[in-house]
Amino acid sequence: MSRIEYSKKVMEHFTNPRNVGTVDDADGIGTVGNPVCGDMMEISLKVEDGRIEDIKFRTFGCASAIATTSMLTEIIKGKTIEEAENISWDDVVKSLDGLPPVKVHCSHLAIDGLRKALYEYYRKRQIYRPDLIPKDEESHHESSPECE
Amino acid sequence: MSRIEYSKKVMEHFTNPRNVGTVDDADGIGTVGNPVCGDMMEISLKVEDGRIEDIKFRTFGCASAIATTSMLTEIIKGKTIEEAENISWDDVVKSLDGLPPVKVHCSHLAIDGLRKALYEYYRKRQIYRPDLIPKDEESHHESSPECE
Amino acid sequence: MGVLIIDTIEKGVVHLRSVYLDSNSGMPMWPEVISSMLPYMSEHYGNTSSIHAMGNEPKKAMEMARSHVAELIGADPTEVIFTSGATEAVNLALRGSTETASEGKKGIIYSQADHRTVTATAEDLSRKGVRTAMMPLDHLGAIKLKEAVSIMDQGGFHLLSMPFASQEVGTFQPVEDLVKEAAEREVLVHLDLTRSAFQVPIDVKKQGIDLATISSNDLLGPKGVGALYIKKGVRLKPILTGGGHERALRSGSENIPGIYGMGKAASIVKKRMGDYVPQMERVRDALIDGLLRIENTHLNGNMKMRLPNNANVRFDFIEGESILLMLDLNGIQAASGSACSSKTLEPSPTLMAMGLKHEEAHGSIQMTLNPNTTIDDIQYVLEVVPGIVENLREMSPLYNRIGD
Amino acid sequence: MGVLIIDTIEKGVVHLRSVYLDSNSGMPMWPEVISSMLPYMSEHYGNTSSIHAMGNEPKKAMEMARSHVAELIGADPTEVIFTSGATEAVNLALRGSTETASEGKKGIIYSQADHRTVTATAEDLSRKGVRTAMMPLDHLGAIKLKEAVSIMDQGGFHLLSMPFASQEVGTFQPVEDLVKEAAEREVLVHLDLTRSAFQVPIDVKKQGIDLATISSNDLLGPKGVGALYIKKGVRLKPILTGGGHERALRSGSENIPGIYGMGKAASIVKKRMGDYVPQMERVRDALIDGLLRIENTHLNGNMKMRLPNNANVRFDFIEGESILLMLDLNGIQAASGSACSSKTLEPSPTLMAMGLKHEEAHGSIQMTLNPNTTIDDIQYVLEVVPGIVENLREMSPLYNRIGD
Ligand SMILES: Cc1ncc(COP(=O)(O)O)c(C=O)c1O
Ligand SMILES: Cc1ncc(COP(=O)(O)O)c(C=O)c1O
Repeated sequence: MSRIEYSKKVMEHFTNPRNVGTVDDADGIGTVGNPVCGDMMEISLKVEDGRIEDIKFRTFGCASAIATTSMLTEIIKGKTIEEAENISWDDVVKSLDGLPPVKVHCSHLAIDGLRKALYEYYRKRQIYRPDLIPKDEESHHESSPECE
Repeated sequence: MSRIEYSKKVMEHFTNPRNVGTVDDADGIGTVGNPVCGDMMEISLKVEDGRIEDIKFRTFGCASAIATTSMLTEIIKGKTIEEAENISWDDVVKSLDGLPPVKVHCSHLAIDGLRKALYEYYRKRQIYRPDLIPKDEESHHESSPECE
Repeated sequence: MGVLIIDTIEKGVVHLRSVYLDSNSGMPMWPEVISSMLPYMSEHYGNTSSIHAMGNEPKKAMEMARSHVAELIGADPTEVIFTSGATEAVNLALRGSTETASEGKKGIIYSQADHRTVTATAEDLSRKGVRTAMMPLDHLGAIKLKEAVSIMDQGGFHLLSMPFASQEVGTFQPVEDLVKEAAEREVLVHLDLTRSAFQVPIDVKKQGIDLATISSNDLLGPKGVGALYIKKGVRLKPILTGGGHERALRSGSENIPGIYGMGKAASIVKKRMGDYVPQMERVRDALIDGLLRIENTHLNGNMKMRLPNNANVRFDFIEGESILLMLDLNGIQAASGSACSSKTLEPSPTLMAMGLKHEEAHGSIQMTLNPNTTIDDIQYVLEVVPGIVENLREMSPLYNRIGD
Repeated sequence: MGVLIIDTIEKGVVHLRSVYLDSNSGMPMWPEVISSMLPYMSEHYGNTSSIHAMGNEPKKAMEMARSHVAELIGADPTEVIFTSGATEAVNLALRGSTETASEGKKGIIYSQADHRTVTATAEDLSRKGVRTAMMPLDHLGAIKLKEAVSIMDQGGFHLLSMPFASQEVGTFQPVEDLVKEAAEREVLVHLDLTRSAFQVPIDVKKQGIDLATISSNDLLGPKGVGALYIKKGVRLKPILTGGGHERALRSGSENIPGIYGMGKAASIVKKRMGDYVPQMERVRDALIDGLLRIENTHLNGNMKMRLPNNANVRFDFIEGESILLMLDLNGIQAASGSACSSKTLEPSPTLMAMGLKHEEAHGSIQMTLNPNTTIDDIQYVLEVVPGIVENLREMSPLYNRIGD
């Protein structure tokens, strides 16, 4: 694949990822995926006045997993929580100028990570938002060839 | 096959065959093989004082069929009838410095032709020599893939 | 002639002239094809499956080759897979389609116009219980349409295999009619384009072909490569399993230099066919005309409807191998029957199926040209052949008998 | 490193340096081999079956190649037949022997040390009702002898297939012991010499091997060619039928340039192996030593009993594809798992069979050398890798968690 199958954008984010790390005193941290499946992502964020003031990621995975989370943090940073909730995997893929079909699952995973972080943010505020929990959450933890 | 598989002797007799034709007033003519099988030989000879004074051949067939009959006539010419009767296919093959295995049947056929010619020579003299008739005579005339 | 032969024997392979008329058993390569392959033999030795930089050039080369081959035959690139040659393509078509055919419909229809690759594979499948049937040939070497249809009407066959033209006698087959009849009966058609692809344009899509075999060497490309056209929707099981190359239809690390060379050859053929074929046909016609001027000489196959590079003649009263050898001693390379059968003593199955007598088949010579064959070559052949025929006839007991 | 990568992206494939460490998926050819093939691509385009002069050179070339390949592995030339590559040879060995095995004894024993070619073919045969069984591997990648023997003792198997060494982790297999046990139980042994033939001497006769696969490209010869050693007396059915080439075991006009090139490569390997292997091994040892100096890095496979060109290491906390891509951006070509599995997201079956955890398998990198790899190449790699690993680890949620 390399240069042929990944867009320039993906390569750029892979080689110069933005917002690497974990936000100090995070308001929410979402961890999804599993090293067993070859992909694991952690999204941490800090909210101020209903806006995502800071967001960082850590990813174990392939180039597109890294690029997707990097791009996601860039998109989300500064957005309101409502806006963030409405970002879809498709938005991320488009911002990256596309992903190879076998890698599209990375964008699903990244969105799941974001939503889990938001879920936790709400939970800390005693708001229960089960709709933010990924439906196929469990499957990410299976050590099976069905790792999505 | 060509130059690699045929000996120089075979090639020499093929390109410069000796004793081509039919002896005039032949004392015996033997015809064996069949165009159906891809090999047909005619040996004609003239006997004087118990010696084969003249012998000629005509052959329809591959290079080794032609070379074998040519070599046979050279071997036989001047021999006594008894000597001629004792010449075997092996003698002819040896004189040719060998034949490829798939072509050895040509030497059998040539000997058969000689013996049929001798048979006719004897028959004309009222001597019945069934032992000179090739055992598998009939098979040469089958239009079958078993053409020896 | 005598002097020439003695010369040849004494000096070895020194000929006054060398004329190659056995293109059916091996083609010279386009020089540009050889040079185009070299980078893939030296720098670009990577594997198309690799995800790193060394995989890029091979991958591009392979897809370019696939486009060229597809374009030559009017296919979509996704419908072309590469094999190690025509034999493997034929085996994949016949065996692979048999495996996917439903029970009760596993059966192959073929003919003696087919190359040994097809007939031997059909025979092998027959031994394994697959139904097979042979379509008869007419005396010019074409499949008899009516008889072919009535075989199809018996039912129980999934595939009909035929060459575009008999490689041996050159006769074109009634492809259009047979494809139509087969399609109506839901019988797949495998078309063997070996020996025709470099000299007769084809459009597999328009013609409704399901499977087609192409040989690289036949396009004046490298040996050891071929391709199978598989119409979208036609399902095959692979015969070579492993790493899952070629959409799992043909595993094995790809022969990139060979494949690239085949693609390059296909593009050259496509571009130049219009020039060299009429030229080659004129040269071939001169050959046939000249040979038929020798008495008791006949053309095998159809005078008009034949491959432009093919001449197959028979000389009464004399035998093929000795003619071939005499030709060879004079620097002319030809063939008797198919290249493979020249090792055996059997008469050619194609000629026999056309109704020739054994001795007629035994006296037949196949001369096949290529774009490099010149009219000078043919003039030399026509100088040499009459003497050879005469000499051999003088030796032949059949000739004299007739002559008497 | 950052600067270097930006450079690479902007300028395309321009690297400060290029180091090829993926010899398992494609070998550079010996330059002499390329030039030796050219006459068979230009002048000598004849067919070995032809009875005329143009058949002579190809015939000689082919038999010379056969002798060279035979000599390399200690076989008799009559025991070697040429194929289109290792995949075809493996398929012929497995499928061809299954067909001739007596009913009730059609069964194949293999392992995850085998290449996908073997495992996929065994799986395909299994779907067709042939008995199959897998021998387990120990944690270093070697077949477990006792378990293998008890599988054989169940009976009903005609063939045991194993690589001389795992191509992926390089671990030598207990060939001698397994051959002895198999022979006692009348089980044939197929040895896959792909990836070992150019670097480890073998004598198939002395070792009592029944069938052995050799790849031409693996000998630094041309792609698209391979060979199968078939011990005298071992009977196989062909998978490619047709003109009856290679004693009817492998039909198809022979790829003479390729075959000649393979022979030439075999003769070069035979002659020079003693020189380049110790050298290659020293370079490889420097690579392993250097990489293991990075913390939380481990060698997969056996430290001593491994192919001289193989280094397979795993870096905790990070994932293979991103390592490969970073290496590639720095001009270093390596592989994760086998070449074929780099297209999928599955962890390597060999590593899993050795008992590695998924995440360990995902973080493993295979680096395979060839005789051209220099110590300078390795020094460059060792300059680059620590930075890549560190960067990726900094991004990894696993690393931090452990580091905390
Ligand atoms: C051990 C082994 N056997 C067989 C093969 C198949 O070889 P090829 O793809 O060249 O046919 C490979 C390929 O990598 C291999 O490593
Ligand atoms: C019509 C036809 N099909 C198939 C083949 C087999 O081709 P190959 O031997 O190159 O595999 C030949 C070979 O002469 C042929 O003439």
